[in-house]
Amino acid sequence: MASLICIKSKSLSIVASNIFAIIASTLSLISSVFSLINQHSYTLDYLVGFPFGKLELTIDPLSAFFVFMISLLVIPVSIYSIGYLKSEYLEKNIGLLCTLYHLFILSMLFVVLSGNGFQFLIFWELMTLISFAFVIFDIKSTESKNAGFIYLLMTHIGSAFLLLSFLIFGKYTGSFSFSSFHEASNLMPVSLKTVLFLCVLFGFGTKAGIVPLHIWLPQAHPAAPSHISALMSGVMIKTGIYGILRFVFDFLSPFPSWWGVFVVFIGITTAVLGIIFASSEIDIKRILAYSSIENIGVILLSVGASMIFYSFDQTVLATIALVASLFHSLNHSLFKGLLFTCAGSIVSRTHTRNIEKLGGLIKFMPKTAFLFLIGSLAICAFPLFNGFISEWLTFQTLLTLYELKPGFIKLIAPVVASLLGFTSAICAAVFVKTFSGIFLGIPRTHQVHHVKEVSYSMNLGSGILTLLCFLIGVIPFMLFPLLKNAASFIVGLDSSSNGNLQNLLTVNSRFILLGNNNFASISPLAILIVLIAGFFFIYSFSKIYGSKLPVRKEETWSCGVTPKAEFQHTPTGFSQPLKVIFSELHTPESFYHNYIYLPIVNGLISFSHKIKPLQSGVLQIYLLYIFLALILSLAWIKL
Amino acid sequence: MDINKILLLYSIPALAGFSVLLPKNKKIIGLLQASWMVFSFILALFIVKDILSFGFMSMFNNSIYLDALSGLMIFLVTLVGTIVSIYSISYMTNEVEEKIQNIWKLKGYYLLLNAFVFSMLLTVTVNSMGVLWIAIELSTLASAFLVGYYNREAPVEAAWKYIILCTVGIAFAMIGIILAYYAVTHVGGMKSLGLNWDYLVTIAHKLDPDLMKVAFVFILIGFGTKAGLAPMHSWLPDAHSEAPTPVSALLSGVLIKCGIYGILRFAIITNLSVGNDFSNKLILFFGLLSIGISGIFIITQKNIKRLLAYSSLEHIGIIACGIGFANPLAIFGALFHMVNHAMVKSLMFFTSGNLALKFHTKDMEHLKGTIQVMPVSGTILLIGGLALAGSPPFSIFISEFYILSGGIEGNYWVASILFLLFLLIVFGGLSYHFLQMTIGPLNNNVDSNISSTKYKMSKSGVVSMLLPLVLISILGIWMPAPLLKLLNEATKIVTRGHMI
Amino acid sequence: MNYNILKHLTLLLTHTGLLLLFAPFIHSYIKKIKAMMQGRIGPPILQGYYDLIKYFHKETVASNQTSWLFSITPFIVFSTTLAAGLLIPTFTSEEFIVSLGGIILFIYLFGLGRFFMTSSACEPGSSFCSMASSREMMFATLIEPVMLLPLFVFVCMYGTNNICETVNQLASKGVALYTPTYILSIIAIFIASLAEMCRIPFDNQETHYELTMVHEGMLLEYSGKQLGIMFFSGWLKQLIIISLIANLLFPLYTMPGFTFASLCFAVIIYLLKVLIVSTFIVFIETIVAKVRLFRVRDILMTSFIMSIIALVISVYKGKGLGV
Amino acid sequence: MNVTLTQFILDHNHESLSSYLVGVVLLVSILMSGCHRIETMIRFFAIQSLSLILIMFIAGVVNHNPHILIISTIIFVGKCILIPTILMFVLKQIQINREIETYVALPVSMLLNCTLTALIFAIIPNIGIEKELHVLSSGLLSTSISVILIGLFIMMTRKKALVQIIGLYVMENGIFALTIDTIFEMPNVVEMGILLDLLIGALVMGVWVYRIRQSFETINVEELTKLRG
Repeated sequence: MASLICIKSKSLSIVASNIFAIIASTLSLISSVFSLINQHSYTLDYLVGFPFGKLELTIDPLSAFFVFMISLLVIPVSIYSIGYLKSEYLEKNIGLLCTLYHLFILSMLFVVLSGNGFQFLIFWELMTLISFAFVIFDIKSTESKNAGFIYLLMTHIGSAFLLLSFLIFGKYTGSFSFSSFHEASNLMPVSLKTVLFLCVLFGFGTKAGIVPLHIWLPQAHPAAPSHISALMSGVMIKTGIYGILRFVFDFLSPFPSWWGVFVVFIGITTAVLGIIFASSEIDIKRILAYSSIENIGVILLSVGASMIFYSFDQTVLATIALVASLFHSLNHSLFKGLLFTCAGSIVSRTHTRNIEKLGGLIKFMPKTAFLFLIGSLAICAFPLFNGFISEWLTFQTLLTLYELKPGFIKLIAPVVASLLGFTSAICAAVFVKTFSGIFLGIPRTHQVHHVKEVSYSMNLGSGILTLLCFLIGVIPFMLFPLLKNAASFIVGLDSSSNGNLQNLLTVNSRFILLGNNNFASISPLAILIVLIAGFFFIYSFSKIYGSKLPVRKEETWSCGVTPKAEFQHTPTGFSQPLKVIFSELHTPESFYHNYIYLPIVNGLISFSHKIKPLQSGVLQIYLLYIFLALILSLAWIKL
Repeated sequence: MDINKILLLYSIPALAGFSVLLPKNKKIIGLLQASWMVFSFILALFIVKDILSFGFMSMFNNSIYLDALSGLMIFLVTLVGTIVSIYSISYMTNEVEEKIQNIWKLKGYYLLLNAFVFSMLLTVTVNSMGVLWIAIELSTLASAFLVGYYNREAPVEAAWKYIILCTVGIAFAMIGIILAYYAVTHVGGMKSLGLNWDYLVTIAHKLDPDLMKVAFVFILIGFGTKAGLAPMHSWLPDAHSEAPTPVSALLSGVLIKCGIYGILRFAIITNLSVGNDFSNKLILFFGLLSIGISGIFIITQKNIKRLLAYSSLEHIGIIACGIGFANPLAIFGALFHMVNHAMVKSLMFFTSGNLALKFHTKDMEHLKGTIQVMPVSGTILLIGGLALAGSPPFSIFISEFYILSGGIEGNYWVASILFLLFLLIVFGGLSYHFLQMTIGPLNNNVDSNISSTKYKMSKSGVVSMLLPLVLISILGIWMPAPLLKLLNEATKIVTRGHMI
Repeated sequence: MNYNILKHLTLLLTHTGLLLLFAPFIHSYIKKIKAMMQGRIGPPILQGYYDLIKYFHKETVASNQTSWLFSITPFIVFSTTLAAGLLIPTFTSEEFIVSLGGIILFIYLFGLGRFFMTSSACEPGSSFCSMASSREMMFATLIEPVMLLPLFVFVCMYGTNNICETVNQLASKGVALYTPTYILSIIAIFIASLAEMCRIPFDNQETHYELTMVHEGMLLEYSGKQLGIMFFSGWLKQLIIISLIANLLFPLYTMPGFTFASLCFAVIIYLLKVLIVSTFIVFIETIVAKVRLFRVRDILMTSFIMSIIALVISVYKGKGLGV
Repeated sequence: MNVTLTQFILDHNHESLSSYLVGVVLLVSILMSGCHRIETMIRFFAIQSLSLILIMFIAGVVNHNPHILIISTIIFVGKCILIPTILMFVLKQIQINREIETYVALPVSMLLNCTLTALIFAIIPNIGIEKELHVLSSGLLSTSISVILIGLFIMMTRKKALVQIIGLYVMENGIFALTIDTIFEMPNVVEMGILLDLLIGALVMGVWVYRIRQSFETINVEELTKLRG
């Protein structure tokens, strides 16, 4: 699907390879849209010389949706990277970077298209390895080394879980084909399914970055080049979501309702903790990485809600919840792509990721500032932008959980929903901090004074994403057929209840309506009109009735002293109150290192040191080992 | 015609051994050796082809017996031999240039190398278990000189331990063989054929199970010492780390697999005699122990070659687990793993050898950020390290996958999960060390060392490193039909011992 | 159809007009009552209007560090507040624009305005402004869940997301609506609203000491028209929240017939409700002191817990746990 | 000659003759474990081998095995002449003849080995292996196991590299005894191969002892503990 050609000549190769990427992803975009609309599933087989090694590519609405998502992000990111690579990596190994870039996209596409567990695993690991290569691309820095190691190890642990679950599936079905996995669920006892579910959840959750398996994410994303971070954060971690959806709904159904509750619980934990971690960060890319963790939590919330509905046979509601999660995945990929590309622009101009060293960039990079502002608004889920629509849907699905019978679910539904509100409030705080730290105020260091706006293609790439964020926020109905097809496919909604779905979820150009009893409704276009009307009303009012004098520019008042950059609140200071009030929740990242991972690692190391004397170097003792092994084995016979 | 081929195969090491004595130029010696080995490899391919078309062949009054299993091993021995010979050209030339050794020592090296290869070829082709024993012992004696090649303190120590431990181990194996032979004579088997593998297989069901159990334990411990299964592995890190790099590759790549081969041959007979469970569980236990111990030792390892040696221990453990899981899938995986491990481990030893030549140290504390100094070797070290640790898309992952799936298929839940856990630990350790070595800032202390060395990798060095790399990458995604057939046939031979 | 549009348009215009007209009034009213309770005379009852006129005629001075963002912020804050105002019932609980959105949109519109306000406050590079905006964001993170949960309890209980619809359902219940759940939720909403309106005990709008100012602190660098709009938006927000509480608390006569008399009557009822709630707010302001900044969390947490209790009661109603 | 010899053996109660020889083997091994002169150990080794070969020879004669003369002659040349010669040569080269320090004091080790042997002699007939194994003589079986263990014991308690080799060969002799006892003889090729291996082994190990002496200036394996971990 994506062509892989890299030309050796540097700047030409950037343009050429990215144009290839654009063309290829446009093609895959179109094909995925077609397959989503037609709801076709078809499989392509290629025989390879292994017993399980049939190359099966299956495209069904779910994978088509993810292909759609990947391609949609790849196009602007490729445009962006034309300029980005030229400005940043010209003296480095461009050819390698471009090849890896293509391979990365290809592996992501193949992951979601795989119709075979074995092959899925291979591409899954390939995707990890290639992104790992990006993480360590800056081979001289210690930071990227550590990030790379943690990334590699964590994802490998995740893959081990996956491997185990695939093998258990393989045992029950006698094949690694997904189509046979699909039929396996009836054969398995519930307890085994639960084990599988947990394996899958932890396996994919590591990739998706659920707390506490997220530790690789805030390290790996900053270390990679920015256009790659955009892809990693935007779509790569979503393949984890894809895996969870694919397994839970396709292979493990039916399942008990507590699975869903568990996922909701994990989702809200991830969302809250992820964003609280972000609040104290001052590295722009780490902030974005943590915010990705939060958004994964939000996505998992509606996935969990959908699972709960599904286990109560509320297929229609399950579909709606899934629509919410898929929609939020898509939206997150767009605005996170936007934010990462903007961050890349900033870093490429100022050569620092520390927002405490920036400030006042809005005067030097107005376009980037505008794009970043829109991205921030979208990620905080403010109305008019895409994040709002999907988060709104997530809210609604959580609230509809109240319709179910068990009191426990009734109880958690509003609480979880309000906690979701809490995360988005903190998110707003975080992005106010980030945006104002980078772009507003007086420049904090000299390096900011001479920066210039980034190249045209970089802004074009981010601009497309901005436009998409806005358009989806205002006219989301365009996307709903795609979302609905993908979601209803995976939930197994038959066409007879499709009408039911229409009743429950009405989406048209004017509004989105949920529930038959006017449960909730929203009208993005109307909001836009109202806001514009309000804006112009007050604007014209102040123009007509207000003073006609021009705005006078004076120095900022600072008790009579010339204002200096040091007078301002630093981003750290900005988030200090948050840090104080959430000091209980604010388990810093090191908490996981100190209490979960380090004990294991240190235990292993100290065990290793303790066991070292066994290899004492004394020949006689070695002979004793052999002898003991012999005696014990002989004793084994008698057992 | 077959006889000619196998005779030729035997005689190549001999011929090579003599021919390397003649020339004076060190390069020509190396090239000569390499071309002989390439020739033997081609010959081995023909032999394998014959084996595949005939099923099995026995000749010389039944003293040589070739089936798919031995075909696989011949393939492996000659392949690794070839790669090692190619690598030796650049490595040894460099050593001579750095006055670490002289031309006569070089000739001695090649002579011993050939003796070593010969003994291994003998090991995998003979029919009689007794001769197999002799051949394995011969390989110990031949390789001991190679291990202690540098004649300094550490290599001598390593060689001494190697020779003593392996000989003691092998002595135990002798007891096992005696017991087996006794079992044969006891049931009135033909004395002259009593140790022939093909004969043993036919009468295995008649043999006294208790006796065979005892015999198998002795064989397992004996050949297990040679194979380097924990806790009999103690010689392995010493020998691997002190031997010249090409020899380490040969030791790790094929020698320890010859031990496994011995165990495997005997396990087939034992299984036919006493049933499936006994031998497999024992092998599985030792396999898991090996992986676990290697993981623990890898974590805090400081010497790169010892690290690789422990990784060999791990892989031997993996192979043993594959055999122990006793499932066609797992055994296929184990046999495939032999090939993969031989490739990757040679690759890794070569790379580490290059680093050692450049940095004059094997201490990983000083080997940091090597990718900046040696881009090719560093990159290969990283990729190879990942492959070694079992990352897809390299073939090691595939074989481990097969082994694990075999384990799960056979309901070895605890063992499979332990297997996975240990592999994770090993993965963590290996990836940590390899990342430390390749990525990141350079260690300041070594700067002066680097500038003083004029080591530059020659073409043959690159070829010898690229060859295994390409092979494992290709095998990771596509397996050629003959190899598949060979592995399948070999699997059938091994599973023949599994009771129905 | 035409009639319907006409009716809605009328209602909409009345509604908007009421909000815009009465916002300064309520502000001055609260000030006046408060002064009276403290034994002062206080400013005139129309002081809000005078202030607005004054600001609009003053020259605008802006910091030289500011950019376009600073100047458009007042307009955006105003328009988001106004849009939020369209979501709540005032004298009528009929929906003005069909399905504009529910409580989530309501809260998020405030959030949007707040985002711009806090960002712009950071723009001039003044330490007071940015400190205020940092504190404002801290409040916001606490207010949002605390505000949302009781509202969600209503959503769950009455099966609708729309505030007007909720009020209608409340109205249909009569006196029976004052259940423990309801009361607890209303209290929770009230506490959160105090914070949202920047009132004591959370924030003191009348303070003149920069270090303690939160909402006012963000406006330090604004002047002239811009300051006027900002103040106006703040008062508007205050009125909107008071209206919300008033209508939730007394869902009386919220569906007037479409005649002039009944509309007038409804407006008067509405004003009464608003005045009662404002007086009550003044009362609270007078008797409690402003709390320390970091104690805010505890008060709001209490409110959150209260709504959780409300929820538990409503969920386990039939199981012997309350009414 | 063959006939007369056979007659002689048959006349003189071959079983008791073998028993004497078995006793010699055992005694020699125990003595070896308590011996501190390396030269003496080598001689003892030769005597032990000779006794074993004699046992084999007698058994062969009794069972009318025609090959036995040739085989035992070859083994005799190998084990009683060549291997001791090689070891003696090495000994002369390294010029170290005594072993003073051991991990276990020599008299104690003799005592221990006596106990060990006694234990094995007590256990082996009782666990019923004899009944199943049709061995030449039960004493020889116990002896062989004892000798193997004593060999291992020597290897584990001594510090001199050369003594370890001797220990190894004692073990080898134990295995040889086991062979005689159970299967009597291996196929010829194997038998010769093993002997060849032993010879080469003696040579190779001799070379290594010499090299250890060169590199470390001692043949104490205590020094050889640098490689660890």
